[in-house]
Amino acid sequence: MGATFETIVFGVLAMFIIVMSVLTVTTGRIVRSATYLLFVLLGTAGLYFLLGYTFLGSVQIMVYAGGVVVLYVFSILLTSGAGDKAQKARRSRLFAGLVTSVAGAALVLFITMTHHFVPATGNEIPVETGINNIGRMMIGSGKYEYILPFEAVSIFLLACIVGALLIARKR
Amino acid sequence: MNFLSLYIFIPLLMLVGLWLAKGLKTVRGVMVVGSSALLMLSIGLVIAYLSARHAGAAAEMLFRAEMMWYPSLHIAYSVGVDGISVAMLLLSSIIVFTGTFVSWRLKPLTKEYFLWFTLLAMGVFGFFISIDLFTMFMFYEVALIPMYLLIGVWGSGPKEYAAMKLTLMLMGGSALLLIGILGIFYGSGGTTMNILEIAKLHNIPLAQQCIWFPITFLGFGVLGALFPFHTWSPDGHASAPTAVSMLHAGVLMKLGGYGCFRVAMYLMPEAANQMGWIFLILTGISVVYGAFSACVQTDLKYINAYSSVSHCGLVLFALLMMNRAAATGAVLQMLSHGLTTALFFALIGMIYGRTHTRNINEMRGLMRIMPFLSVGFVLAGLANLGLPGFSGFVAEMTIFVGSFQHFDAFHRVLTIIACSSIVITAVYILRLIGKILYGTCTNKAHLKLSDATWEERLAVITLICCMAGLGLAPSWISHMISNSVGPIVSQLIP
Amino acid sequence: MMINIECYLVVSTIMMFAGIYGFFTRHNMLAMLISVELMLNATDINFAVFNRFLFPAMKEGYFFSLFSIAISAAETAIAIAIMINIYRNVRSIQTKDIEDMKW
Amino acid sequence: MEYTIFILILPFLSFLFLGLAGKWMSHRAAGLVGTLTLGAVAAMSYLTAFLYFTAPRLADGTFATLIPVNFEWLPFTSTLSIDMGVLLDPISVMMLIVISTVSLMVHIYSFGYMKGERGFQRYYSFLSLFSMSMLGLVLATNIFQMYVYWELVGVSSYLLIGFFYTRPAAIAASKKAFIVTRFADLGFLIGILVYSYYGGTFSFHPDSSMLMAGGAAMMPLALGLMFIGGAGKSAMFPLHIWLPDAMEGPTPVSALIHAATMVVAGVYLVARMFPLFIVYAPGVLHIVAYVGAFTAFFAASIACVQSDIKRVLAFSTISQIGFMMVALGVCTSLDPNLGGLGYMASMFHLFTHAMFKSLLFLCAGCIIEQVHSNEMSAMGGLRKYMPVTHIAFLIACLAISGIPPFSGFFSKDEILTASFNFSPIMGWVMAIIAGMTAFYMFRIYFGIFWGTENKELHEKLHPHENPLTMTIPLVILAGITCVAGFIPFGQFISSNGQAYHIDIELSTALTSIIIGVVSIALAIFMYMRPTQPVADSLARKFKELYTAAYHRFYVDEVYQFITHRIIFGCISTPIAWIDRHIIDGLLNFSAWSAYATSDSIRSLQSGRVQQYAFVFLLGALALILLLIL
Repeated sequence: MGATFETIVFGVLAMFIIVMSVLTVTTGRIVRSATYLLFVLLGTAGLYFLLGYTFLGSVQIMVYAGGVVVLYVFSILLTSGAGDKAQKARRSRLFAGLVTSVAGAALVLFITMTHHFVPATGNEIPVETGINNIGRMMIGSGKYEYILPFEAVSIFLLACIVGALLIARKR
Repeated sequence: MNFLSLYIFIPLLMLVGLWLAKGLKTVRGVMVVGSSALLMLSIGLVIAYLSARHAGAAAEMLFRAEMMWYPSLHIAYSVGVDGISVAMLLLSSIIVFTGTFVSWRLKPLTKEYFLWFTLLAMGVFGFFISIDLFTMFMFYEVALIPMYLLIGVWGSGPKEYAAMKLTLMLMGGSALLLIGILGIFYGSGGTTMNILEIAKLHNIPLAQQCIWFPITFLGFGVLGALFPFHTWSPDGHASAPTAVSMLHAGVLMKLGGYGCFRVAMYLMPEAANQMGWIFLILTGISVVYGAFSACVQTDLKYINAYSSVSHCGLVLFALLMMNRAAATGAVLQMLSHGLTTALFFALIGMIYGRTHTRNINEMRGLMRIMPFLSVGFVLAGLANLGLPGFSGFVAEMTIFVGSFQHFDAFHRVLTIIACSSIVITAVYILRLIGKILYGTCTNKAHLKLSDATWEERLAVITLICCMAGLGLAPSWISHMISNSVGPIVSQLIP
Repeated sequence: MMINIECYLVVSTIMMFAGIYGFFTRHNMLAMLISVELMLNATDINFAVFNRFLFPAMKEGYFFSLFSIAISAAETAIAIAIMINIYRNVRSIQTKDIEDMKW
Repeated sequence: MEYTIFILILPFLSFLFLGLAGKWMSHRAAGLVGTLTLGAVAAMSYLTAFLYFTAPRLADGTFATLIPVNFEWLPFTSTLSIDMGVLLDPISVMMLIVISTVSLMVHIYSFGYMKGERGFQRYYSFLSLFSMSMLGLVLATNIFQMYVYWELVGVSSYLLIGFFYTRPAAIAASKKAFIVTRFADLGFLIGILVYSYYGGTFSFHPDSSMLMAGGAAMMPLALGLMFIGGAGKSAMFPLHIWLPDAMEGPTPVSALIHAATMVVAGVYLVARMFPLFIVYAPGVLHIVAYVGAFTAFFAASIACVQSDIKRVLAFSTISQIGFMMVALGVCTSLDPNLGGLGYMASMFHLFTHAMFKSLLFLCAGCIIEQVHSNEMSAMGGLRKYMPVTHIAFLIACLAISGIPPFSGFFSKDEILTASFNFSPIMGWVMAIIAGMTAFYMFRIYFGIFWGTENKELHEKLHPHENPLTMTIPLVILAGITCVAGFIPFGQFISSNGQAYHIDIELSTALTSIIIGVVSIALAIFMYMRPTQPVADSLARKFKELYTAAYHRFYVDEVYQFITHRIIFGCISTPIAWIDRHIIDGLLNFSAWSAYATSDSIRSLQSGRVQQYAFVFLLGALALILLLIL
């Protein structure tokens, strides 16, 4: 029963994500594009929940859906003028892009399908990792602990903040 | 360190002096002192060389010194001179000396101009004193690069095009040269870069020689205006400032002949014997072709540039005859052509500086207006067409007699063809003189022009004296060169 | 029926190539950036999925996704800052209008 | 006789001194320096001649060949080198006298003639240069030294013809003279090269072992080529075209260079190489004779119709040099008694011709100085204004016409005798040309001194006798012309060096006198009276011939065609074009193709990130495909 429910949820989520991501890149208006992106991101968060990675899912919602998309919307509002409607791309270019993407997707899908994955045996039910656990791992310095990337990212984020301010400030 | 290194140090000191100099007077002072010192050094070198030879010094090169500076490739700073390089050094210092005076009033950026000019001179001197393949090549490059700026910045007419063309073609030549040098180095076993030692080893396999000889010869030949790689010469010379034309036609083109002889032919004699005839035909074409081309040019500098093609062709032509007299003649011709063409370019520059045109149809009757320059011009012309009493005659006759002594009838026929250039030379020189100097001046603006200034007179007189001195008493220098040519030629004769 | 790993991969692949397609065809820099987000998101999914299905005992993919989200957020911030700056200067963020930088 | 080197050094120093310092000297001082130097040279020459010819003869009856000075000037190989030195033998000593005498006369004469001309100092310095070169040429100890001075002579001739360098005609003439002779000199040079290769030396006596080894077979070629050089300097057909134009130079220069000395250098060259010619190349020698005879006839026929007196004299010179060449060419043996007479005759004629022809030119100079024109139409009836000139000119005319007792008779008679000995046809041809000579000389004589007077011009100009500086040389040369014929020339110079006694062969002498007298009579008949009906009607009758001769048979036009159309038009211009467009074009093309290639590749490097990504993706996909296949 649980499996069936999961399957249905996954099916809905997958369809939703696929449709939304295709819409993201095909829609003519940039605001809509951003909105569809938001839906894609939310759907992705749903996938993470489905996988049992609830923390990752919530981060996805908070940072991506909450932060990044808002940034996008603001910047769209700031930068869109008369030309907010996306320029019609040249037909040949669209076609080339389409063909390449489809071919690439087909190729990758073919590889994915033909490759035989060996799933890990053992517990099939996802084990939720506690947040405190994650926090420890994040600032621990042992094996499989990530203090270094964490600090790197922190500095990186700081640099980004400073950089973004510097770049975007009015002269 | 022996005194030959002064040829590097004096220009270096001059460079420093120029760099520190403030004001036109100081710049000129540095140049005059430096170039006079170089001239004195060269005269001293000639005397020292001759007395050393007289005292019985029998080595091929005298005043040798060596200092390894890149041991893993056996590259050394090794210097030494024989009669050929002594003659070339003398020529170079004369041209540098007179070039200084010719550019006396050059503007703008006088200081920078002289900086590059001195660097160029340093390259030339370094080339002639080196006996290490790589060091030689390095100085060769030092001499080439400033040319680009000197023409591109201080030139006239389509100077950027000319500078680019000249530099690119010569760089192409030097790329070939580098390949050739590496070929020689590894072909001889990769143990030394010293020319004398490679010649002594004499172990480059014939198959390899046949690859490296044409490459090296072409590489140097481009600089020596070998047909069909001579087209940089008319454009380059026409656009270059006067003193640069002088130095370039007078000295730099001689690097080509010198290199062909000292590197390509000396180190790969068998290939030279085997493939010489191809280049002989090319140079034969150069000689006649250059002369014919000069006949119909209307730009003074083009006339002289084509004439240089013809005369420099004669240098390579004589070298390829591979006998002692012809090779002596070739070196004499380098010397003579250097002086003559420098004088010619100097005078052309001076006339151009006054009339602001180099088109011979726009000038007439300059003899009455600027007698000194005109007389100089006539003398230069007569020297160029090989009047006895000037150096050209001595050189050409040595070449013709030497070449005609070749045992092969083909070579003798070519010599006769080359001989015919002296008539064509007469045609264009007399046409030139008749057009611009004689007659009555019809251009009102030209009537007000002035004759030479003191520094121009000094330059012109120096060059004429050198030409006449060489032409009237040639035997000492002919002996000096002939004795040094001997070892190289004996390597060549199978 | 079990949802196996391939199903997730199909989703991420399609998302990835949708992003690629968008990146190729859009002229608006923001739209291109959005497409880049799509691609990044697709890779995040892959990391999480691989971790979950192939090595459930470990957390490498999980953390990679986490950091990747952080970095893509930072990247977005910078990119948007640049774009705003460009917009201020040339009043446009169409790629064809800002070709001067490449010379 | 080491002092003879000063015969060369003195004029050279004078040349340098006048050339460098002349600018700051007065005319008179410059002229004096030049003339005094030449006087010293002349004195030394006479002394040398005296000492040389009074010295005892060698055992075989010849005069010793002396080389008082000789040093190596420019070494080529161990055996070949240019030596500079002084060679004294009968012909060089004879030339020494001719050159120094005429040159001295011209130096004195020029004082008057060139008075007040701009560039007076320059003129004297060039004269010194010429004298030095010409003396060096005749005193040369080897063929290459001769060539060196040969070139210098050519250059000084160039400079002197172009002395009035503002006149277009003078510029063109000087250029033409130099280039034509230079072209001929190329033959000379190649001849020397061939000679040195097969003879192993530059000296006048080739190495006998080289000749044995096959060199003798090439001697005719070498000598023939050398003759081309000689023909150029001596204005033999078809290289004669420069000489008439060379009359653009100052008249004394024409007298010195283009009548007496330089133009006979070719004759001297053949004479100098005579022993080789006669032994190794008798055939070439006969070609010399035929060329000489044709030139003599050709030039004489042109001289009959020219109206410019200097041109007439120029063609007359060409014709007379033809005589000298013929005389050399008809020799068949080294022995003057067995067919070698022509050698002596040629040298004799060279000597006498130098005197009377320079006299003619100097007279012409006197006349031109007074009437300011070369055209005969400006003259006529001048005998009453200029008596000295008139008499001197008459003497010279008689001499050149071969009327005894003037010098020309004796030398020309010897030439005719030699020609008759060679073949009667040659003899008669030469006799007829001698008659033509007499005719055209008296034609201009009457045209100048008798005939119709150009009263209008003469009243304006008042022609009168020239100053003493100009008339004294005339008197001296006229005196020499009167007595030179009685010199026992054969005693000094003959083909084998031994004394040869000249005896006038009565039949030949009578023939030549009769032809001469008849021609003169014809000239009197046609030209002496104020109107000239016969001449005019003849000119009308043979209009085409007359016009052709007047235009010198269009040889100049042919040359013009060759130089302008062929050399410039068909060789130089295309070569220059090819150089600029094809050879340079190839280079520019290679530069352009490098540029075009990079330009087309450049669009790959477009700076568009989308395009990069596209290519990147394609590449990645291709790699993937490659890996899975």
